Amino acid sequence: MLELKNVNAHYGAIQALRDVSIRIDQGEIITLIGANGAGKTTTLMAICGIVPPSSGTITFEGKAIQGQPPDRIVPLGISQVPEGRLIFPELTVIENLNMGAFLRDDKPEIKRDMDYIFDLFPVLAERGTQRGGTLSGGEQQMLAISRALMSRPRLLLLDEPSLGLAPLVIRQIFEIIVKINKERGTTIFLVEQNANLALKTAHRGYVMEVGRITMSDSAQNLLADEGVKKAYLGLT
Amino acid sequence: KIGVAGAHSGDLASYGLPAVNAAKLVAEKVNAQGGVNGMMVEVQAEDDQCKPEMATNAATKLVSDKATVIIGHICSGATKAALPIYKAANLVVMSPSATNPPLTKSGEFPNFFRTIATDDEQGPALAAFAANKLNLKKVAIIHDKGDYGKGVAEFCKAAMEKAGKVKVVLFEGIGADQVDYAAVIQKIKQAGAEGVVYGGYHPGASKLISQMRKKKIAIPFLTDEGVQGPDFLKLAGNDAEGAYATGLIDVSGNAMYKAAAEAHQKAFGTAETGLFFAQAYAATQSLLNAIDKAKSTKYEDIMKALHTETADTCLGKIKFNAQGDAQAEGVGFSVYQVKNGKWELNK
Amino acid sequence: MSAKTIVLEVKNLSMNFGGLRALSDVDLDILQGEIVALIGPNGAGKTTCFNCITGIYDPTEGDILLRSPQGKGVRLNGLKPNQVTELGMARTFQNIRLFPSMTVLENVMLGTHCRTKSGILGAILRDRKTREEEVRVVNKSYELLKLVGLDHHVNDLASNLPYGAQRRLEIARALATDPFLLLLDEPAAGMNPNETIALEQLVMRIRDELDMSILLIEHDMKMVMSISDRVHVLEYGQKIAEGTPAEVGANPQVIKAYLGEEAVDA
Amino acid sequence: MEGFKKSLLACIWFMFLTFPLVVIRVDTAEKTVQWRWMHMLWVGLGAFLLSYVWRFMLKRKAMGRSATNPDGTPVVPFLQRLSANPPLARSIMAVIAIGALVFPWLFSTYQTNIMISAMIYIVLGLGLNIVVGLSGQLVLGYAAFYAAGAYSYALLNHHFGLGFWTALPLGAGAAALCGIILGIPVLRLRGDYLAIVTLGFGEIVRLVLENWNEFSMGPSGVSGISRPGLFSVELSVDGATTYIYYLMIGLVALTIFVINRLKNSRIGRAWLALREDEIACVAMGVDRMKTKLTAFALGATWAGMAGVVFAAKTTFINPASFTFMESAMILAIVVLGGMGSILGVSLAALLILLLPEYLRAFSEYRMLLFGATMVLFMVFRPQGLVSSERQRYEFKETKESQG
Amino acid sequence: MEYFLELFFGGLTRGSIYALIALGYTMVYGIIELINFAHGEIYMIGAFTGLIVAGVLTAMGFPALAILAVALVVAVVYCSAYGYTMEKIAYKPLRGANRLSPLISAIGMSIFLQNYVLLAQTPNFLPFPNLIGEFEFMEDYAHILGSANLVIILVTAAAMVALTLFIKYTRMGRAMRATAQNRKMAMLLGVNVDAVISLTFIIGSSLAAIGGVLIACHTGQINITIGFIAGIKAFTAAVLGGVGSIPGAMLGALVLGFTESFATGYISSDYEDVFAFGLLVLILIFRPSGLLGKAPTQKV
Ligand SMILES: Nc1ncnc2c1ncn2[C@@H]1O[C@H](COP(=O)(O)OP(=O)(O)OP(=O)(O)O)[C@@H](O)[C@H]1O
Ligand SMILES: Nc1ncnc2c1ncn2[C@@H]1O[C@H](COP(=O)(O)OP(=O)(O)OP(=O)(O)O)[C@@H](O)[C@H]1O
Ligand SMILES: [Mg+2]
Ligand SMILES: [Mg+2]
Repeated sequence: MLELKNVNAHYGAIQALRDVSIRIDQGEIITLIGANGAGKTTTLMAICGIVPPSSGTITFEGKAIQGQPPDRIVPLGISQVPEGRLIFPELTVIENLNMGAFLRDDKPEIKRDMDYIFDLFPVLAERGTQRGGTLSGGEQQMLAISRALMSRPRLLLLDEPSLGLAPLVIRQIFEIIVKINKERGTTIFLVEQNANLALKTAHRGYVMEVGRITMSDSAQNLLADEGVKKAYLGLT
Repeated sequence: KIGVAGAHSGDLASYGLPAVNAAKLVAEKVNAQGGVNGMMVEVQAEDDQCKPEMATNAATKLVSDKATVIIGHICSGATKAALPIYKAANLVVMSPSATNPPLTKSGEFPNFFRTIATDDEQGPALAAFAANKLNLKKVAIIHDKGDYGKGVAEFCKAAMEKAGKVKVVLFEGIGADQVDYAAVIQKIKQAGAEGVVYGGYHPGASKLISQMRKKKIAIPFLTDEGVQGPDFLKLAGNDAEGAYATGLIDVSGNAMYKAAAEAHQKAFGTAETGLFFAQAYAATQSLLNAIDKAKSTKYEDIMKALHTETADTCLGKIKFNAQGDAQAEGVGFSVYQVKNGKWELNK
Repeated sequence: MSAKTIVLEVKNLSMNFGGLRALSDVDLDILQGEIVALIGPNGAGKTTCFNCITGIYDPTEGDILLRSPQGKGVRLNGLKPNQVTELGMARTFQNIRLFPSMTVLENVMLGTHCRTKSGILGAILRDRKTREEEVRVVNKSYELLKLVGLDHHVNDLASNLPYGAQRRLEIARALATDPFLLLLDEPAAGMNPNETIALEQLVMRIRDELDMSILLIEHDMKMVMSISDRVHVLEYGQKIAEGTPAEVGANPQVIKAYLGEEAVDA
Repeated sequence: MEGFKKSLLACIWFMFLTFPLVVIRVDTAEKTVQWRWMHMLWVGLGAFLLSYVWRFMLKRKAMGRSATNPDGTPVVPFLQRLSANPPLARSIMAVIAIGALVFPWLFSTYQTNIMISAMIYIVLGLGLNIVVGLSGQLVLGYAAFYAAGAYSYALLNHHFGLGFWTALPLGAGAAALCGIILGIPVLRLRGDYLAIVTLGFGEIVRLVLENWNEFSMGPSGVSGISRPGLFSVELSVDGATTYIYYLMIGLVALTIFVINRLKNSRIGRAWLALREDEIACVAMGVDRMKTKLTAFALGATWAGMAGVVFAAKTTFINPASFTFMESAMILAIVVLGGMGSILGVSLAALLILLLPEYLRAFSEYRMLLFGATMVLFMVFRPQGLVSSERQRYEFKETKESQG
Repeated sequence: MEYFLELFFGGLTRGSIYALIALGYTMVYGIIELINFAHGEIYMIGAFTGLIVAGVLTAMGFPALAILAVALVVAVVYCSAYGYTMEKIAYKPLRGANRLSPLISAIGMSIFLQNYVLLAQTPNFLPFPNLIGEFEFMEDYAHILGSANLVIILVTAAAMVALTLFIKYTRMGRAMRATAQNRKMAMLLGVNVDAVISLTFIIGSSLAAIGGVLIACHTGQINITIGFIAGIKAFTAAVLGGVGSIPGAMLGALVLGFTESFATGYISSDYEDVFAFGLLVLILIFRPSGLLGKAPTQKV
């Protein structure tokens, strides 16, 4: 479904991605783990066209999308929950959600998705008219995920969704990720620090170090891998 | 070598450029006749945009470049800033347009001369006209808050108060760049003024008179020489009809002026000579005349010649009084009125 | 460290935002040398509680009392954040707030601002007192950077640090204000389990070596359970439990509201 | 080929864009219309060629970001390298200093005069740099402080015959007072709200000076201000100019010295931190009010001193010298120079002041070129001439080896 | 009472004039946080374009109303084009740069445009024909309110309502608000941010064009410097009302207009601008985000 081949990306003089190749198949949950500053966020931004790759190809459903502006890529069915949530602070929760459905026209369906989301995250229904900027950290993360779901993506990119969330909510969110994947068949690309949980949820995983993919395997194998254990799982 | 300083760029360029043209024309003419005392006349123009700090730069530049005499500056403020530099360098300066009275009257700058009448003659002229010709009892005096306009307005007010025939019921400044004068016009009406005296330049004057006429206020409108010109007629259109203004004495009948205008037509393709052209022309003529008579380019000699000799210029025969103000039939003010879209001398 | 004094005492703290009651009647106390954790679901009011204590928000009701180990007590209500800091309390932020285009060392040096005095004249003349003070500040800052393990980055811009390092820099900056009470808002967020363990050790060292009391907001239960002496639990702005980590972890209300059923092993 | 198409497009677009203004000229009173088709041709040609240059420059800018030397290290711009290389910098500085000292003897009074103006702008730029560049408060009414200084001297001199040297500290003080008066109420404001309030303040000061005749002599200004005397010796214009020139060199040196020291001091760090993140800064124990006010007062002080010198130099001042455009130009100096960088601001002041002066050759086109230069400069070098560098703590290395 | 009414309508006219320009200011500010100092220049170009159209059509003998219509359309087209081009040249390359860089670029652009018109046309004041004839039903009230004023007031009100509706209820309007708050996220949601910003400049410039033509009809003269002072006043109005807020710009402009009018009427016009700016300072001290501006929500 999505394939990155030898992608390189730069921030000015800094090279953030080096020959990154990743393949994601329809219906999979793929996770990308790696230390701080490894280039995970950059990978997601390169897919969405915010940080255009300096070389390499990215294909989505057989179409080359590298070098295209985000407003061409996103409508293909890609949606991202960005790092730092990027809630619209002055818009209310409902308006934020509506922005998620920016590219859609089907009012009744949007309404249904909205209800679906309020079902998933009842807090958001409660805070419907509160301005996004005043939500607590966890509430904002839920809003960000919900906003991404509002566009009914076929590929959902999640950048550290567990960041700053209560344990209960983290589990909820991972349950929801699996649920969306199962119920809607949404393909999911998950970037996480919480490698343990991520690998338990995902089908396959990639490990990234300083801009390079250093490992790729099934999630179980990675979980069992000594190197991974030592570097990312904190088990000694 | 003649230095010509004034506003040659920016929004006031139309005041300064005619002086450059005038100086060039005179120079050409004189050079064609063999120059002054055998020397060819050269014109060097320096821009000051009417800004004091630019004026000092222009002045030091002219001094450094060894100009013999200076025509300029155009604006009074710029002139004030530049004069000390010329004085220190012993240069004779003659302005065709700086009308601020203290420039000559303070006696501070013996090296300064001008071929134009001063503001303090204009205000009283307006006051007298309002009292004696128009028989107004109450007037509103409005000015544009500028150096020139406010000066005229204040002299007019002083003259009215001194004569006691006219009461000044309103004395206010309005921004010339303001979009709308409704409030001040209501105030004029409220004050019961029978006439309005405006001190300032043509853009403000035309806006004010147009908006007054639109509000159906038909009282007489008197204004100054900064307004009296074709631009006011253009800008105010029909609303200008009937407005009075003091203006420089008309010299278009003067033979020398006619010749100058012809030369202008030849050189620049239009007979519209522009503001202060005649004054600048005459200034150049009198300076060259003085040099010619003094047979020297030394400061003291030129000074002496200016004070003693009489020059024949396009403003008539010019002599300078002790303060440096020109005395000539063509220097002074008369009152004009707009009739059928033209300024006509009001006799 | 016997006969522990209470360094911070919060009584009946309430905070309203318009109609929203983010905190209601919260009581909180910290003893000298303790690590106390403040946990609770998202939006429970933990950060708001920090903001009230540190003077960024002015609480609607309640009293906040700060008592230095020397025993001087001050009521904090209505004080400005810089005054609170001067009294000996420092904090970090949930969303990292460094001075991005200043260097790492300068970030820490800024922390010493309220403990130094040199003024404009001193800065211009650079008299001996100013110079000595400057050297002291630089040395102290460097020591703190060594403590948090950033001594190789002194001249880097703060914005160029990796995320985890930025969090540690925030801690160093807070320490530079010479506090006796340190408030940490989710210091482990965005860190992987390995880094979190290192952070736990750092916090313990700070407590032990610098003789400090610490109030900690954290969602990483492993960390909370392993380092805190006591835990307070907030939900919907109200305190629902308080006790040792073990007690709180077993409290059914806390499990329901916050931890979830299989919490402890996660 | 691609480039050609783009340029052609640009050419057509600009011909369309400029069509009414450049081609047609009307006279509504005379009801005449004048068509100037030739102009269109020139515009088209110009746009065609310039669009090549434009794209080339943009490409260079994009390349410049990732420019690396063959050995992989990033290319360091010359000016930055200069500041990283003290011996070289010192020798260049020495050359500049000597050049500056002998300048009045080599060039005419006119040139010296211009250099004085340029140096006044250096001082103004550096002063505003304290407020804008270091403490991050956008001030658009800086000319008001400048005016405060200039008028202090002018009026004190006019009414009480006070001399230059007495007036210098008084003018600086008056300006600083203005800074504090403005500073107190606007402390609560941030960013652009602050900018507009300071703009308003600047206009108020100018308008009051313009209208309050009894106090400031209104629009006609104050004339006959004495030049500074040297030990009560009356100097000729040339002499006074040279004297003021050296005085300005001293003032510039003082300014640079002081700001350099402040920049890396406790106060300077507090300013920077305040600029970066106010909340964090306050939470770290910095008193916002005091810190901001010192920045305002200090910035204003320098404007005041520059104002006094300005009044002494021109011997005539009127409110027209202190308009918003003046404030905008000083701000432009700060930004063009690279905020916070002393070297950059000084260079930019020279550029802004000397450019129009030496563009005189282009007469009527010079302000057009000046505006265009400002835009292009920002587009291709948004960080300014010299991007400000942070102090590196060199003695760290020795510490590390010790410990 | 009559005097009060007269001053009131004077203030209303002035306020509407400021509002028409302030709307464009506030929109651009709202979206890219740029004080677009060149906005006043666009307004000036609008007036000049209007004058040129009027000149050409008058020479061809068209009736006034037709001329006004054509002049408005052409001015809108050209000002939009200028606004669009200006953004592409002077601001777009600066996205992501220091916030002050575009500000300086804007000041440069303002100087450039002013001198461009000076060279292409003239530095002199030019008369602007009054294209809005006197309405007959207004005849009796002409001393209070001219028909040009009435048109300006109505157009301004209409523009404000239309803009508010546009921003609130259309997709493009939502995209604008989103872009204003977080450009990156807007991109991630599929908003074509470049197009949104261009559109903002186009709308703002169109309003300035309309303002330029209508206000020139009222004042009867134009010159290259009219943009500058109008721009400063309009920006003051926008900030007074809360920059970025559309009703705020309108309210701020009216407050400013009334202040100036009443200050002139009851005190003195010598200090009218001092009153205007003084009011600005006062209001901002007590309401730091302007009359209708929202305090930025800052969660720590
Ligand atoms: N806007 C930027 N400008 C310059 N460098 C950047 C920028 N954003 C990221 N980088 C650098 O690119 C590298 C990769 O960063 P990235 O954010 O992709 O890492 P990450 O894996 O997502 O880390 P984290 O776990 O902290 O989110 C880092 O070295 C970072 O410093
Ligand atoms: N400035 C504010 N204005 C309005 N509401 C606010 C403000 N700050 C916080 N709130 C509200 O107060 C409640 C508590 O927020 P707070 O940030 O304290 O939660 P928290 O416990 O820190 O959550 P998290 O763990 O997710 O960070 C939330 O519902 C939030 O929406
Ligand atoms: Mg990341
Ligand atoms: Mg929180």
